[in-house]
Amino acid sequence: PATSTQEQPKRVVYLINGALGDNAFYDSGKAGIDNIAREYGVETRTIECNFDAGKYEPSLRAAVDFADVIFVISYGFEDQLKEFADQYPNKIFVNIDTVVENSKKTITSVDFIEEESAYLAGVVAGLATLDTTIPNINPDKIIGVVGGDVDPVVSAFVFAYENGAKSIDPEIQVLKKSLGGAWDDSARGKQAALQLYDQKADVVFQVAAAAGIGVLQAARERQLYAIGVDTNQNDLEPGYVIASDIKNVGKAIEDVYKAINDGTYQPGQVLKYGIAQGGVDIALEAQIQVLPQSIIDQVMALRQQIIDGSLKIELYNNQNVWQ
Amino acid sequence: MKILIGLINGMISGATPILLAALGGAYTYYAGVFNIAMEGMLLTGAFFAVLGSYYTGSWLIGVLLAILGALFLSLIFILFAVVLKTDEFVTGIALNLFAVGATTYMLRKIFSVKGVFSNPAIQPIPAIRLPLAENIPFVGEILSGQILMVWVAGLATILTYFLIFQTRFGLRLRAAGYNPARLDSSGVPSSRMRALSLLACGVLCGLGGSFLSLGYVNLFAENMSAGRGWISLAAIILVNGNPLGIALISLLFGFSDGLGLLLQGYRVPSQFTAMVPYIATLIALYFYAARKRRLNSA
Amino acid sequence: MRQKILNALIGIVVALLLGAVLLLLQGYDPLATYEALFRYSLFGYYPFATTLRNAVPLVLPGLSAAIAFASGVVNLGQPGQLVMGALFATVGGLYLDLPPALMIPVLALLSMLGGLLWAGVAALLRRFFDMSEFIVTLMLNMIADFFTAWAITEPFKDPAAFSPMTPQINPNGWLPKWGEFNTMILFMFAAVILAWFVFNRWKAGYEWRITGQNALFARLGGCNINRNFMAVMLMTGALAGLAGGLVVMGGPHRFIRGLGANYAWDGVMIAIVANNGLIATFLYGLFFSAIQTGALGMELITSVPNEISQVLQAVLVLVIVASREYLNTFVEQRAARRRAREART
Amino acid sequence: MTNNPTLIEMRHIVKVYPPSVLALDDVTVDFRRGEIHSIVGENGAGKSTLMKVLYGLTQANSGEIIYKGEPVHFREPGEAIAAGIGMVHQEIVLIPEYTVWENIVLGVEPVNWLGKIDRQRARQLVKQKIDEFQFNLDPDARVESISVAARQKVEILTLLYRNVEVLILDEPTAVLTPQEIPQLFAELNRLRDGGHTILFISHRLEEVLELSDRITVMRKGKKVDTVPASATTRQELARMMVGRDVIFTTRRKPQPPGEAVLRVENLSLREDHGRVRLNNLNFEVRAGEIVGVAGVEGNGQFELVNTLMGIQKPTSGRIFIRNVDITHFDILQRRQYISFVPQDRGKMGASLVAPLWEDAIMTHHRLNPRFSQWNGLLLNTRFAQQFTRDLIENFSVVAPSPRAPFRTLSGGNQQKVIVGRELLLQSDFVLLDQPTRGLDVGSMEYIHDQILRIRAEGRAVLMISADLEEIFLLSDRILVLYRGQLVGNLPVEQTNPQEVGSLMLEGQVQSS
Ligand SMILES: Nc1ncnc2c1ncn2[C@@H]1O[C@H](COP(=O)(O)OP(=O)(O)OP(=O)(O)O)[C@@H](O)[C@H]1O
Ligand SMILES: Nc1ncnc2c1ncn2[C@@H]1O[C@H](COP(=O)(O)OP(=O)(O)OP(=O)(O)O)[C@@H](O)[C@H]1O
Ligand SMILES: [Mg+2]
Ligand SMILES: [Mg+2]
Repeated sequence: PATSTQEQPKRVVYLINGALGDNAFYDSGKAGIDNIAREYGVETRTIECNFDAGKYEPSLRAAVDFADVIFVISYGFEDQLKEFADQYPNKIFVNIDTVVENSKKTITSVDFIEEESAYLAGVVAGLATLDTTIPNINPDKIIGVVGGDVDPVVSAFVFAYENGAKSIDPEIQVLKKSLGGAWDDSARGKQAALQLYDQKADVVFQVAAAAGIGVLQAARERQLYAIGVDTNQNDLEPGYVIASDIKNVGKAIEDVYKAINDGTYQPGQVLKYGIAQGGVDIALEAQIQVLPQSIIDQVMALRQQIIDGSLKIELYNNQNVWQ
Repeated sequence: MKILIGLINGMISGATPILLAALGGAYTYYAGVFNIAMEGMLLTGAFFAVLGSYYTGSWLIGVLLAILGALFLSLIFILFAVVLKTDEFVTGIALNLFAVGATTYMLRKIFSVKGVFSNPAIQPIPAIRLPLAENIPFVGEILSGQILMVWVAGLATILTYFLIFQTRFGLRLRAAGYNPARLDSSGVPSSRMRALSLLACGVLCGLGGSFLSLGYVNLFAENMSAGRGWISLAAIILVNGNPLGIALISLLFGFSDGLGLLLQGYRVPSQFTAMVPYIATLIALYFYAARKRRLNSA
Repeated sequence: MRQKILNALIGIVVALLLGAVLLLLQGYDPLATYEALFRYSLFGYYPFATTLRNAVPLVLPGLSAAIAFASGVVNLGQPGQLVMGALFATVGGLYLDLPPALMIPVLALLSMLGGLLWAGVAALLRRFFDMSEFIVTLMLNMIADFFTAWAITEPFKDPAAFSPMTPQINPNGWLPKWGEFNTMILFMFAAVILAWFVFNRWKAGYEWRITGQNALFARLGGCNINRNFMAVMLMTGALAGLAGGLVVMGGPHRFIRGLGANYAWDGVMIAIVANNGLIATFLYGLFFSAIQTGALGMELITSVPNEISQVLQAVLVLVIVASREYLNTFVEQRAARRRAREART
Repeated sequence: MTNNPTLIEMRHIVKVYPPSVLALDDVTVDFRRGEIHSIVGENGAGKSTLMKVLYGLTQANSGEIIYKGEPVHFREPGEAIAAGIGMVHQEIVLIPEYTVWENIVLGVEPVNWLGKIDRQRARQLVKQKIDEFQFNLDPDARVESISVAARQKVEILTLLYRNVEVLILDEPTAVLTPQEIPQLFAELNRLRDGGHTILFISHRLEEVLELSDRITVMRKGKKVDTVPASATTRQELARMMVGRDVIFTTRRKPQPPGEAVLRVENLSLREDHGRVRLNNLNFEVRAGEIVGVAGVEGNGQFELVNTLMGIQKPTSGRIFIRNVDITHFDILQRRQYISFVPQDRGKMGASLVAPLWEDAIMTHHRLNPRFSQWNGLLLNTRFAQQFTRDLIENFSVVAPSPRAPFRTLSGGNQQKVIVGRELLLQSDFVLLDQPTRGLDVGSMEYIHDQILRIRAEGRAVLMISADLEEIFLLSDRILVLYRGQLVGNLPVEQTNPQEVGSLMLEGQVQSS
């Protein structure tokens, strides 16, 4: 079923399992959708399911009724998505961040290689904790990470982060805290980070959405360092956020939509978005630059190696990274 | 050492919002109002604190606005539960629901964001440094550098104790809970005391909310009260409203919360460590019930 | 009786009017909003079927709360009981393999067992240690939440999934659909009828009601208070647990994060709005399900954000209950004034 | 005194309780300065309502009140108190957790500039009032620990502390012992002589005649008449109250008692910290015999009932009914042998919000198989309704239908339902705890007849009553409880109220 010969789509739905406002993943996707609306003049809607499983099916149904192109972040309703995609082969389903394959193979999946950027985040943290010339960095080779939950996506971040740090010095110890699903409790995020700093970590990577803002604030309070996630958070606490691991969902959405618009879209693909494709990245520039140029150069060199393929990053494969 | 100090400081900051909300609930508890709206009041307070602080650049105005915001919920509570005599439980549930919806809506409407609003222009409540105490090892590190609102909470505990047990206001307040008919026939309308208790609860929850969003962290997040209002309710019921007991339970809760996080480093799955505060509450309840049984049989 | 229905209707209308004012103030068109709300919840085959289906996890915990409260048992543990029921049904569905005619009832029973056991914990703590079931059930809700979260991330996780969830249960345990109607609504109807029957016709139900109204009287009258407390606790736990099982068997067929959402707690609220009446709980459950289901359409068509529907629900709850009580006194006072006038002449 | 100037006039007062109870039907009455004015009437006659209207606790639908020559309208008790009118309620409303002085000063507390209560001064002020009126009260005692009579005094003091001129007392004697009543009356007389006006509500006609200057009689919401106490008699008052003649003498016919039905052996109840509530009780109640239990409240009656009913476990001793040892039976098992009329209708005897039939079938639903269907799983509602209709008819209950909510019945009718329910249980032993407390003459008479009827049927009756007159009217034998001990077991023919009164108060007969 070739959709490329069809007329131009008029309506687009962005369907997410959670809710906007994470300052990160979902919001980045929303920005892409807004850009599509502006650039191509299509009508767009966002449907939020607020993690309520009962809403998944009706939302999907409403989206199919309403739109020609549906971008979904499908954690939790992969099964229904397959069903609907089979039922409506003329609609375009683009699934973001996971890989879903229906029997008619019409769903396009966008898969982010978050290991690449998280690896670099680990490199940044590893280099920083060894560099005692940076203010307040202690000689202990300890860094930390705070995750919102212990799900596979967070685990993938943690996995690559640890690999990145250990690639600098295998003696570096990575302390981990998970908030047990309290993604919105920034006070808890802060407390977890404070504990890590008290345990002598000097850099903490947050993978915890709204709760993670608390991690950044903990860094300021202890005059130590944090790494942001998903969007560029370096200037949220200037001088204390030394890097951000960026996931550019919006870019992926815009790319796919552009292909649809140009008629080059192929259904049923799995599009890999690593650093080379502009899907994920590490951001180091900041108002107040803490990292010495040497570290920045070193990270940028590794980044280039990943882009040109000379450095392969190990992908997460369901290992238990939480000890 | 550092970990221990961190744990104690974590305990104090974890306890503060719960303590403030629970003290507020203590007033309504003694006045015989079944008030479960602390959760909503905390959340509303947290929102308005950020609103005020962000626009005026003054944390004080933020705190005042937080109190006004929480008081607004108190007024609705009074209108329905005291004036119109609507079931108090229903009123509380509806207000909690209302608070979540309304703050989320205003967040989007006023700050054009969803989820979290965090901005350097939000002025935090200052921390109080005690130059003298600072030099004492260990104790100094705990005493000095606490956020102002922590001291306010401590003060509020003592003040609440004094108000409830020593003053005319307290005598009447407790009378409203023990036997409203008596209070009515002695010429003081018990409904007035119930309304006053709700106002007191609004003020304290406003303070607690401002600690959440301007104290411990410096941002507003949807639903950032995260169940603390419910915990405060449990604290109140556990100690029959006694302000000192409430302080103790709040600290216990703050401690076990931090302990739960700490335990993660020791191979316990995070979901189980997250249960620690709730299990601690159950254990506290066990001892409380056992003591009550002993007292009853004695 | 007619008065009761009238009061409920007046309350709903007043609340909707108030909601309309709120919408107007925020610059939305109330008519279009309500139109969208009800078009996406009631008027149409699929919307109506969805409203019915979404009512299941509201009505069952609602019944549970209504029966408990009316019996003087403060079981607020429906959220925890619901997810434990869901977990039991899921685990059963993962490991059992029976023909559908057996599998479905077995899973339903398992889910009831899950809720029953979780409520049983609270009941035992109350019975033997005198720990108030009010706090215990609230705490057990939190604990159940974390426990099920652990269960779906560790022992029962689907290794192929990207977020914490179990694999799908055996298809023999899937609730069949009739067109758009999910057969889980049959379980709901049956539960309403059965619960009503037990509560209003059984001897035990009679004792529960009287105990809820005056426990000392019931005790002196020879009712076994402790046994009744246990029975109510277990039965209401089973009802809430069943809701969880049905959600799994009729919905995603697996336990995924966010499965319980806020349903059970909303159910408790509905029971109180319904003044613990069983039939009223059922009707209000449908009503609130319609509001929640329709909110989606509201968002899609008029782009009124869904937090407005939360505010609207809060207004509905408050106004329905307040106006019910206000109208009752109003009607009585009017009758009293009429009587007084007669007496004077 | 009967010629004093008018202080209060209530004119054409109409009060309807929603939806349709016509509690006051065009009542006009006047009260004079410095008199003791009693108001008598059957239950539900509207006495309390009339006083509540005056006191501002409830609002009349029409009519006016003239106080000291001015029309007044009190919207709440505070206003009435400010104007000098105070009321002690029928149900004592004190705060048991508070001390005597805290209860008294509540609402007018002396405070310092911080709002802190000035305990010293408050206690002293209360002490002064206590001494001034010679009340003999400890201001620091907690109310939950003092006797009923003392609580009554606290109520009165509360009003005196506020310097009221008019004292309204709603049935203050209902809970007092014979010895306490004269003391109260002396206090009231002293107050009257000091210039206070006292409005006094009671059912007990001889008291009223003794105490009052004038008496107003009410019936069914209407005022019948106001008469000077000196110009009327008990018989006449009773006739005005119920609208017919009432007989005050016993109709108990002599009847030889049968074999023992209830046997209590060495029954003791000791609390954990050693306080003895019941001390080695031994007695029996025989078939066809009414045994009255006299005693000042709080001397073990409550615990006796609790141990007989199985609410509390005795520390030692045994209880037999017809030689069956029921000491370790649970409540339901005991209910096969015991009919029980509790003292507090609303708390122990019925559910007020339930429909009448649900209250009427309690206990029967477990004991009588005809209430069961489906192997005892289902309640046979049709039979339950029939049963209730029969009960309504046989016990002259006035009720609109078996489905009417119990609370809509008047107090007397509620009590008839409970008595009827219990007597229909057909058990050999009947335990009555204050069976006519707070009932009017008519209902009391009816219930007394029922009690005598079951005696005639040969059932054994144990009756606890705070009303000595009732005990002497009905009992064959009188037990006196004093500090948990049985200090008297006297055939009624061989004793008199004075002797029983001394036993109640002192535990022994005064030698003087
Ligand atoms: N949301 C609603 N919409 C319309 N009518 C309602 C609604 N809720 C309640 N009612 C009406 O109120 C009536 C009273 O409900 P209730 O549950 O108290 O009756 P019931 O179930 O017969 O009583 P019981 O459960 O005590 O036997 C219902 O029968 C119904 O007609
Ligand atoms: N709050 C109330 N609501 C409804 N009806 C009431 C209320 N209080 C009293 N009544 C009714 O009003 C009538 C008069 O009651 P009232 O209490 O004045 O009688 P009373 O003469 O004081 O009787 P008693 O001797 O039992 O105290 C009774 O029928 C009673 O049932
Ligand atoms: Mg009902
Ligand atoms: Mg009266």
